[in-house]
Amino acid sequence: MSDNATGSAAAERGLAEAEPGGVASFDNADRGPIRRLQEILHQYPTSIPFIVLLIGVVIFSFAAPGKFLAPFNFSLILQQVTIIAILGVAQTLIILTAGIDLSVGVIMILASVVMGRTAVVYGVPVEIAFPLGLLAGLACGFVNGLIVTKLRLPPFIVTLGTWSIFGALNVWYSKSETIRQADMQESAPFLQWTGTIFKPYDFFARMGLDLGFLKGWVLNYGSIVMLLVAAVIWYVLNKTAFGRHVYASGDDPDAARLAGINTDRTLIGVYALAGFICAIAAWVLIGRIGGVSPQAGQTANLDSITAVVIGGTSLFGGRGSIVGTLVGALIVGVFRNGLALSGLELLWQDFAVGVLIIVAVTIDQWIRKISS
Amino acid sequence: MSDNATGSAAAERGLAEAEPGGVASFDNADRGPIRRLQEILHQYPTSIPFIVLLIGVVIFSFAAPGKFLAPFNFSLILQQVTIIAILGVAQTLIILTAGIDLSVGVIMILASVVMGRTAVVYGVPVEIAFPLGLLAGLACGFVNGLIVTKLRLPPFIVTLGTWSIFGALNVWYSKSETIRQADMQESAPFLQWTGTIFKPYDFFARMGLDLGFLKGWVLNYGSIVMLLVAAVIWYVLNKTAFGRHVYASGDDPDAARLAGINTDRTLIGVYALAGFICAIAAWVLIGRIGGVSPQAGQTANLDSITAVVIGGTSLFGGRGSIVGTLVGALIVGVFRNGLALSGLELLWQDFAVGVLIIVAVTIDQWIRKISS
Amino acid sequence: MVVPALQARGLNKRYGRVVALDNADFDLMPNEILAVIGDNGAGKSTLIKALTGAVSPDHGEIWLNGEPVAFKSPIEARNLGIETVYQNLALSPALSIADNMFLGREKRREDFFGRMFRTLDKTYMQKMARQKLTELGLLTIQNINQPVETLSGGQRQGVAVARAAAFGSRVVIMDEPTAALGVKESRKVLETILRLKERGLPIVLISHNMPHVFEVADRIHIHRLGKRIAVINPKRHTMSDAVAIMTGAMAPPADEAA
Amino acid sequence: MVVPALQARGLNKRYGRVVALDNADFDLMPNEILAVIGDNGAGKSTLIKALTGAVSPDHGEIWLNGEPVAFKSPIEARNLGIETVYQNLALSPALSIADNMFLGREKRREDFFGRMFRTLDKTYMQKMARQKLTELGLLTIQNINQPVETLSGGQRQGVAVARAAAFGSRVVIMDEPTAALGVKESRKVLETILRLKERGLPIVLISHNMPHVFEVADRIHIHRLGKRIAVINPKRHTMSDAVAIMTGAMAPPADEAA
Amino acid sequence: DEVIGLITKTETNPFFVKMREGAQAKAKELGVTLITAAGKYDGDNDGQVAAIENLIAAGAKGFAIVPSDSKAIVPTIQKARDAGLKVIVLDTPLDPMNAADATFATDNRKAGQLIGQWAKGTLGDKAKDAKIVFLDLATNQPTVDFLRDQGFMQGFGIDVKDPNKYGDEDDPRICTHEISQGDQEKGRTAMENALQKCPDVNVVYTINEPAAAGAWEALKAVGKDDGSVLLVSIDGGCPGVKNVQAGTLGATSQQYPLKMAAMALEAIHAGKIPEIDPAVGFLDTGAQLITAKPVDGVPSISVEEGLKLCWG
Ligand SMILES: Nc1ncnc2c1ncn2[C@@H]1O[C@H](COP(=O)(O)OP(=O)(O)OP(=O)(O)O)[C@@H](O)[C@H]1O
Ligand SMILES: Nc1ncnc2c1ncn2[C@@H]1O[C@H](COP(=O)(O)OP(=O)(O)OP(=O)(O)O)[C@@H](O)[C@H]1O
Ligand SMILES: [Mg+2]
Ligand SMILES: [Mg+2]
Repeated sequence: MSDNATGSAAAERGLAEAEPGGVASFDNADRGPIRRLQEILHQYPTSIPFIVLLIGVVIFSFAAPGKFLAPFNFSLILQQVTIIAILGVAQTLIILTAGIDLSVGVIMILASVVMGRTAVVYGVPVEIAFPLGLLAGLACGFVNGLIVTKLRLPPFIVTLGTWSIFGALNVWYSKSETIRQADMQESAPFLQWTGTIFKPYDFFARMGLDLGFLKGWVLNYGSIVMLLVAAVIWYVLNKTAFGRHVYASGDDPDAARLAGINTDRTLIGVYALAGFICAIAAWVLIGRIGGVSPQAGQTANLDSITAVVIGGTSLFGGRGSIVGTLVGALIVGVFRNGLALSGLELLWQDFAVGVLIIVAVTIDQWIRKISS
Repeated sequence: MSDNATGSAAAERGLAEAEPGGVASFDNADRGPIRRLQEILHQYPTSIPFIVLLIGVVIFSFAAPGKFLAPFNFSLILQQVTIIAILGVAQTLIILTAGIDLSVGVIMILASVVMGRTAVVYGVPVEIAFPLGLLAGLACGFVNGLIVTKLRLPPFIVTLGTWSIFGALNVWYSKSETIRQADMQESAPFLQWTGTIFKPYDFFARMGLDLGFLKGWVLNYGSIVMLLVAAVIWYVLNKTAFGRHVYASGDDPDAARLAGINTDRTLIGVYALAGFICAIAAWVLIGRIGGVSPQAGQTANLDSITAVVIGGTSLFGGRGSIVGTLVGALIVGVFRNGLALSGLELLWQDFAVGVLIIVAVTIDQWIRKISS
Repeated sequence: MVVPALQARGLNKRYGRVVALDNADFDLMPNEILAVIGDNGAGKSTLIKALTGAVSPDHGEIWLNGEPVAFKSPIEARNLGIETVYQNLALSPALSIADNMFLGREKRREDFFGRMFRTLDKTYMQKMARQKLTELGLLTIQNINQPVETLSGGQRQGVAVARAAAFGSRVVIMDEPTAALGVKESRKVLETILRLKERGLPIVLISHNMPHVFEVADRIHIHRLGKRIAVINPKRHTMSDAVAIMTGAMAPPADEAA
Repeated sequence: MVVPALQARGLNKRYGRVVALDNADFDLMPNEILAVIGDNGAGKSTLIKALTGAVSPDHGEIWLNGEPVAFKSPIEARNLGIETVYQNLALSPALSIADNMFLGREKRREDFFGRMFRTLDKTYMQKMARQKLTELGLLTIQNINQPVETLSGGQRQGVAVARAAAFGSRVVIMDEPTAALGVKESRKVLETILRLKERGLPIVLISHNMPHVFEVADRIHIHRLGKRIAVINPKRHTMSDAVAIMTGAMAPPADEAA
Repeated sequence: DEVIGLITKTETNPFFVKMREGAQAKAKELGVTLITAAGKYDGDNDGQVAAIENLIAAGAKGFAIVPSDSKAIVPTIQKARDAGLKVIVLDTPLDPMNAADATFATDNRKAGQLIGQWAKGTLGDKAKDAKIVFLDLATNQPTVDFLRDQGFMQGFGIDVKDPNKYGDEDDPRICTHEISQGDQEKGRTAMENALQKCPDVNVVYTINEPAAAGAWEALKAVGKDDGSVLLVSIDGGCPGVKNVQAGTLGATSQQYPLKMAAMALEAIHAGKIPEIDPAVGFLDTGAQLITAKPVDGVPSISVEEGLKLCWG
């Protein structure tokens, strides 16, 4: 998964080599390992955030020895970032179009309430309640997109407004009532499926493969859903015309319009798709807590934007990648978890999170610079 | 106060009239009132948000008859928006440079804690404690600016990080302890000065002027501080070289750099100035709540950004105005107050705020369109 | 009488009190190369933007092959086969050359993936993009996946011209296509324009380069202060005449609409 | 021997694997007009960006009047009197023409307000801006407070050229200053260049317009594939020679550095 | 190296800061490592879920938690207990309560009732045509929010209809509910708006003492600081108690976060969960009314006592 808009460009540059009688070309045999690493990084800039992540992991394996560096703990981190990562994928789509969506969190909650309440409280079969929840998310996103394009308003204002609106609808529909795990298990266990845990080691062992390095890992289906969502959106962004239009619409909307792209249609598509992804996040959220908590998700907006920005996507649109967002979410997850395990006082944990975020992005930028 | 970057441009266009033998010029006598209004709006685009504000006022004078449309209630609204408006001024500076400052709220709190705690708890004379608080704000802003420019990181990430950091420092220094109004009145009444109320009618009456329309208005010195801050920053932005550099740095940073502007110095200046303004907001906050509450202002970031964006400043930098931000803050204040007085259920108040924000900006855009 | 390929009458466009188009007329005959010349700020770009839906004129009428049209966006014009090189090029800086060339008309793979999952045929698009650029003599571009923002000024212009030349099916409009191009590359563009004409297309060429204009144009539309003040035949007038009319130093010839 | 006004040796600049500058040399003599010509993508713009600190070369040395310099930003070059018209113009779209002209060297009022509150002297700046533009024949611009983004392509270029011409005190560099300009306006720019030379300044002119180049240049620097391959004297060579050398069709003359 | 956790609702609320300080002191005394965590806002269930998971990973012996969503957190607590951790719930009981090993709580509803009864008693006959303003926490009514609010109503003798939700009452004495977010500045704004609607207000219920302090500023600004309005609140932090002393606050219900946390830590450390009276279901760490003007039939303590017990 490399980032096409900025990444693949580096793939095979070569004025030097291709021009007959052109300027000196590089001798491949002559390059040292650092130079080689540099070229690899330059060629695959998406790998850079992984390096930052790695550095984070190494630091915490010293800061919280024993506890942090365990498959079980890594599994936890993965489970903890799943929701923000999925919302981050939705947010990435929006931010690529130079927009911002302050309503992702509340769309997720609203969708989870629709799924859960319709199924558990109103007794509608889950086969209907679940698609209804997905539809709710899609509809919310669609409304956002419609207002952004048809009224030509800044996405910040639009989603700030719909944040209030969807939030009110959420309070109204949910009556602020939590749906308990036990009740849900009874009427709609399917909604909890994403929380089901499985052990990859056992899974492969059953297939006759003894993959020792998988021992201790405990995943849930939510993580798989997250990977699937990310893969699909990665595909859409990089391999379809719609994806190209998303990048172009965010890069320079006027140019895109002049070049013949229906930017309005693209934007509506993006917002609706983002809403739908939020509804999938709702499903994962239900799985994670077993029930529905209508008060959750209030910081999800900022968290998802954070994951996107740490993942290297520009808030000005047109540049960025899904993989970056996943890694961005993981980086924050690793920091939070590592600090929690370190036993630092809560106050200084906050302090450290702030410092680490800045340091992480600094290292990222620095590697980018020396590799170009 | 017109917005120079986009506003003054319309001042005296006239290819038509000035070119000798040029294309037909307009007959001034021939223009209808609508056409005239259009031209005025086009010439002074800053007046457009005022119209939106007016529309809001008219709506609520029907929605909450009697209570809303009273000088005293308007005075309340003014007092209620003061803090957000001042933070909005700081935020405007930052957003004009295509940045964003998530730390304005926490800088304000930190500065208020420094002022209050140093004076009341540690017994430092207010003549020192107050400048110390201002300095704290300035320093926080300076740190933001330094990281943004020297490490070349996105402002979103930087201020997200420093938000955590300053927040931790706040908890640490304040020990989460409130300073009571009574205690402050005893040791540092100066810090409460901004909360002092005065009646403009009485004020002018003492000077021998009987300004009847001022009857019923109750202002506090905080509002005056707000107006002063806004006027100074308006002046800086529109009448000094620094102001031009702020617009240029946000408009197209590369072009600004090539044109010979030291964008780094400009940015550091902007962040430091914004920090300082946050500290002034801290002073007004102390006046408003009488003491220091280290948990106040948690939604101040989003509120200040909202005021800026509703005021017509672009999140992409380079376009916008201080006056817009003041009006933006007022618009939100009018909505919140008007809805509260309307007696609508809380839940539907939230809903209505969302709708109104979108409608307000839609009307703004629409007037802009027909007036151009 | 021949129906003009693209025709406009009384186009007006005001920006505040600047009048960019002042009752401008326009006629493009089938299969002709029409040059549009005029001073800086005369309103040439605004004229073609109004013709292609990139700007909506305050009033005025437009006909495409005799049919009245009112484009609300450039997409509509493009869907009818009008291809334009705008003066600001309309390229997406972060996208690659190939992506830009096929923006808005990407080609899907013809296999199962293309039909089922709408997978793009990147290989094809890259090949075509390279070929089109080579035809324009832009040999220094080697990597078709390079983002457009890393190209030199002339290379960028080459991409925009190649795009219009490749896809124009009814009318091709070029706003100063050779401004940033080198000598050799400019020649190739002129050749391309002549080749498009051979294919039967009418072409509008806006240019400040009089030798180029006189070399390829069948007729020359002279724009001044927001309106067409003359249409001259390059064979019957010299370059100095054209410049003199354009700058107002010489009265426009009475009527010469052929 | 005369000390060159601006000199560079062995400038290198790589972008990934694209070599934009390949050991390029450069010499600008005092009070000469040096034209730089070369194909699209030859590296001309990169060369002058490297000379003015807009891009930092990977290696290479630069001397200004014999003194070694290493500009870390365009500001440093500008502070030493090197004024440049970049190919992308470097204008702030939302700022007015007057603001753009004086960007980074705004004039304060001379009265009390100016000294105390650093108030800008807008009247003065507007007057000067208007005057400079009029000198370039850009009469169609009437409102000096119009944002630059509302100007036509040529008008914008005029603003950038006027700025450089007004403030250059040691070296003036212009990267394709007439590309978007009309016939009349181009003439004015050439006249401006000659006037700057009369004032004793050396000028670098990058252009694809051979007639312009041969009209004003004292020497012609031919750039090809990232390096200087020849310096010719326009009086001793024809335009076709220059184009032939530039495109590689003719071998560069042995040595002719005058 | 024994690890014990403490998870609070939010990080910066003084109530929880003091709770953490109390726990920290106790941990030092017991020689155990305390890991503290908090949600990001009141109602942040997910943050607390992650905190519990991290404690499991850290191999904690057990933890005390102030749950943000008393129903939704239950499965995660079950997971922790399955992993062998001892879980003591503080302040707000779980639903069902027995999902934890033990519950040390102040009954928030009870705390509300106390100030409600006090207000009613103080007003005497005037109580039946009182005008009451409620400054609540948030539109979505987190648990403490409705517990305290409805408790006050019950104490005051108002028919609460649904006891788990405010806003559905039809008692004419209720003038308005406003949102203060427990914030001093927003408390003032909320009170200002409320005053516009209810100029003749004479009772103000506030969710916590910062909101009360803000409300008092608004009252003062219109000259209603003359004792014509009864201002009541909950928490019992030192600034709040001092405000009772100064007469700006009529009464407050004091709770004991330090005590709760310290007891919980001790119990987990010792591995001895105290026996709890099954009739009550939780160990009440108590809520006491603090007022300078006691009312017959409403148990209260003096301001001096309150100041000794207050928490920061
Ligand atoms: N968006 C706009 N707002 C205000 N004025 C505008 C706008 N667009 C164009 N103009 C004005 O309209 C006039 C015509 O501009 P146009 O771009 O059509 O000129 P042009 O003939 O293409 O010039 P050039 O040869 O320099 O490209 C100019 O004076 C310009 O300032
Ligand atoms: N930022 C960049 N990243 C990658 N490649 C670049 C970058 N800037 C320039 N190049 C490449 O360097 C080469 C030289 O570009 P340059 O702009 O100097 O050419 P030029 O001679 O000015 O051309 P023109 O006449 O078209 O303006 C081009 O092949 C271009 O693609
Ligand atoms: Mg033009
Ligand atoms: Mg160039």
